[in-house]
Amino acid sequence: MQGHLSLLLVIVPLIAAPVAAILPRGRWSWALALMVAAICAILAGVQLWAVVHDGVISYELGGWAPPWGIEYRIDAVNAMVAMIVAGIAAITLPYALLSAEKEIPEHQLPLFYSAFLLCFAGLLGITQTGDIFNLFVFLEISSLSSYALISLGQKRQALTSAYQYLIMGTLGATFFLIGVGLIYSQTGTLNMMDLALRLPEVSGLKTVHTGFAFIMIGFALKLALFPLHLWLPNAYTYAPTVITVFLAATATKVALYVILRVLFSVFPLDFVSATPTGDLFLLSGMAGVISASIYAIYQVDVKRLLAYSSVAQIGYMALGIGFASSLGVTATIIHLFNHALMKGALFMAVGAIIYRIGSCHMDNIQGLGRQMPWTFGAIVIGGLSLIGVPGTAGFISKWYLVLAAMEQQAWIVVAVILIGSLLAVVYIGKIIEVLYFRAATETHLAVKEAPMLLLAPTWVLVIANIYFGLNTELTVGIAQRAVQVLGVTPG
Amino acid sequence: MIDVFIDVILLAFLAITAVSIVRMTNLFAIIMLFGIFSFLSAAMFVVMDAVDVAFTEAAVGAGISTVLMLATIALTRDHHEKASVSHRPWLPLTVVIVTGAALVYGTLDIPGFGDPEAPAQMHVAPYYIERSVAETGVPNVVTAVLASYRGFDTLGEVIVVFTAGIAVMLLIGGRRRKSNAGSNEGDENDK
Amino acid sequence: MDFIIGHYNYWIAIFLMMTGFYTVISRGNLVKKIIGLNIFQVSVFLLYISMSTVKGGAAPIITEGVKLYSNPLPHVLILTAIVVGVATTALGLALVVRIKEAYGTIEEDEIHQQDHSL
Amino acid sequence: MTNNLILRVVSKSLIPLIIVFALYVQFHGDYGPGGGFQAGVIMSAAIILYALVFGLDAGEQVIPSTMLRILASLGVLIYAGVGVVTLFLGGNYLDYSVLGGTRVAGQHLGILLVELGVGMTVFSVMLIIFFAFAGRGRP
Repeated sequence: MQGHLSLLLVIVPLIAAPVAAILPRGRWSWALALMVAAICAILAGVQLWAVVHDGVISYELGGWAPPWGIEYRIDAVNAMVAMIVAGIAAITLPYALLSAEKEIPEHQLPLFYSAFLLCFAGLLGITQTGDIFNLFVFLEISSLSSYALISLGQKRQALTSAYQYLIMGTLGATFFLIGVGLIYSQTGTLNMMDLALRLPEVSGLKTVHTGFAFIMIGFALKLALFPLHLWLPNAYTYAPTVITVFLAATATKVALYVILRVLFSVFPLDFVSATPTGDLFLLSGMAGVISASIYAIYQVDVKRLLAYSSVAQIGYMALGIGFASSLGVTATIIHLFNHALMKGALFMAVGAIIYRIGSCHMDNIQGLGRQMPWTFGAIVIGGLSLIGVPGTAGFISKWYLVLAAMEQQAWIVVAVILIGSLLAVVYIGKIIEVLYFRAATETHLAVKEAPMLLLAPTWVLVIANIYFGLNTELTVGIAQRAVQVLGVTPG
Repeated sequence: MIDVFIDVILLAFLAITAVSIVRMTNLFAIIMLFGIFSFLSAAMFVVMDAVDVAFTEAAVGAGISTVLMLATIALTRDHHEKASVSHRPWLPLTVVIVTGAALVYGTLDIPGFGDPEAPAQMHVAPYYIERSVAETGVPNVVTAVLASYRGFDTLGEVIVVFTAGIAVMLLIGGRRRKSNAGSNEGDENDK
Repeated sequence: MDFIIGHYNYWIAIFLMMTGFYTVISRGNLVKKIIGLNIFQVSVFLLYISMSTVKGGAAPIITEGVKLYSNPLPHVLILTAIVVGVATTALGLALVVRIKEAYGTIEEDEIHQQDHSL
Repeated sequence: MTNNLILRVVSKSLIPLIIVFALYVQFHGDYGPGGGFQAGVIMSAAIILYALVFGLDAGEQVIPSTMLRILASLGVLIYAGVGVVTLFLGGNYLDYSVLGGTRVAGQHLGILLVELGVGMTVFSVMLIIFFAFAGRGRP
């Protein structure tokens, strides 16, 4: 029975997408999408509960036993990621109604929600599957739909950003495909559990090494890991607001999940530790945290600023992977969850400003904080969480990350984390300064607070930021559980 | 022996076509060459006993993709690639050489071409060949695997096609040019 | 010599992949980049199908009296990948058409110039 | 192009042949190369040929664009729906064995149906894409 639930999590949005495309009105498609997201959030919650209590769920698609058929295999790691994706979708969609109606022409809305559902289904399909080629197929579903969604942004740069992302994303996916092919040529299987069984015998072969490298590079591109992040700032800046919120909170998380899964569950531990993978992640993480944070400081468009900050945050997650210790990966998984909360809240709040004045350029938003106190409050709390102030979710991730670094006596990394946080103080401070301490232009004195339908979802995430900053039992518990099933440490 | 001969010749043609595509600047000619490239690879697939793949590649690569490319240059009216100023060849060349070297390194341990004892041929695949007729009643093993054993992948594939349809409709479909262009590019002028 | 014959297919496939890859990352014309991407992908298909070939094997359609077949699994994977490829191409080209309408050019340099002079 | 008599006559006689070939590929995929995907592409080629020779408007009259959109969705729904039916019949998702009296009969029926879904979606999406590209150039 639980298997069927895990399946429905992917199938429900997949079936709803073509229906949404042929509905005559945008609002009908929206209602359908909202309903689907709510159902999926419930299903994902039940699935997470079931996995934590009863252990791994395995489901044979088509009734064929793996490795001959495709298997859905859910443990604490992907159950948690699926929960993030479905939860964020369910929170984003109420927000989407007004925001999308403002930014997308009415006649395109049914297709827009159809593409949204496809992207959603694709991301869920990636997390649920236990078959590495099936993962590729769902990766492409989510990628293609996100290229289309990004291109719908209002400025013409949205088109070029979508094109750039399409090229980079397809190169990444093709690299992944090459890697899978090389691994297949030495193991004869595509099922991840089966690969984990068969790879130790062949792990000395050059083919396997190359295949591993290609899979990693492919997903590093999708993850926007420094220095392969070039597509991300443009895509996040010019996409319609709702899409930025959704992708920032989910797409990179799913890519990170795949990296964790391949690194720790599929390939044998001694194989990975014999390669320089850990060091590369550390280097890329450190460089990403510092340079992207500095870039963020110099941005004049708030959306773009937050996009660079996302690159920096991905750097923190890379650091945790780089340690390859239980504590490090725990920190990565906690941050994966918390970052979805904070970036979701921040992009939503910025979206509320865009909803009111049509821009989030620093010159245009001066003094708006006083006109829009609730939106401003959301930015402040989200920003504090991003910096990592105690009492917010961001603090928990940074705390575990610092612990992991100290355990390895990697003092440079500790310093990088602290510098990164200081830089975050600067760029968040810059937004707050412009929003609150500068005088509003006369045209902006009439700007009203954002509508309830935008504020409510934003504040759900803001409160989640505080809740998970105070009550760490849930996140840390699940993360530790996830690290166990990933098999980060031997035994 | 004749197999090897055809194989070598076809691959050589493929290489020549690919290099010409890189070097040429006339987009129309490039697209035609791409059609040829696609047909040659379809022929390669036939030589390597992948008839279904060859059929699809000929219909899709040489057919649909080429037609779409031609339609695009007809719409954009740009038939010539301009010489690039900002693109220096050295960085891309280095990236490509490193990537290619890594791949060649990876093939050093791969079993030789056509080796029936290769690991890829040993584990999952024989099951399909031995059991597909008994279990699905379909003699074309590719169809059996595609539609049944890995039927969920194929569902995903149909969704990918559907997604492309949605995406193209969103970008250039539905209304005529006037209403479409107005809603999107209009905002740019406000700035 | 056997080693070279046994790996000739792979190496040419890799060479083709790299010409495609090079076209994507070195050229500024948006249509040509898409063509490069297509060459890259088709060559990956060649790599997969080369892996599936069995010397003396027949196409995997079960027939009386035939014992040896080539491996059907990579064929299935590549069928899916071809479809994914054409979907990506269609989307990419649609984007190119829109970019031309918005910028009046499909050369990367000229697009950059226009965006920066704003 | 629309005034060329030879072209009109040749294509008029070719189009039915292409459609028959598409149907052959669709339903013979169990035994020879081919299947829903290839059939869909070939079938759409017949309509594309018609539109090229007799004009885009004539082509769009054969199958209006709303119809194409519905067909594309329907194809996906048929495929995914077969899976849902197998769920209700007590099997796993897309386990066609439960569809028929015997395991093989069920598999046969299931494969036939999903290939139909594939063909339908591929056919209509290819046309959607073609009409979108071709229609964009119209004044």
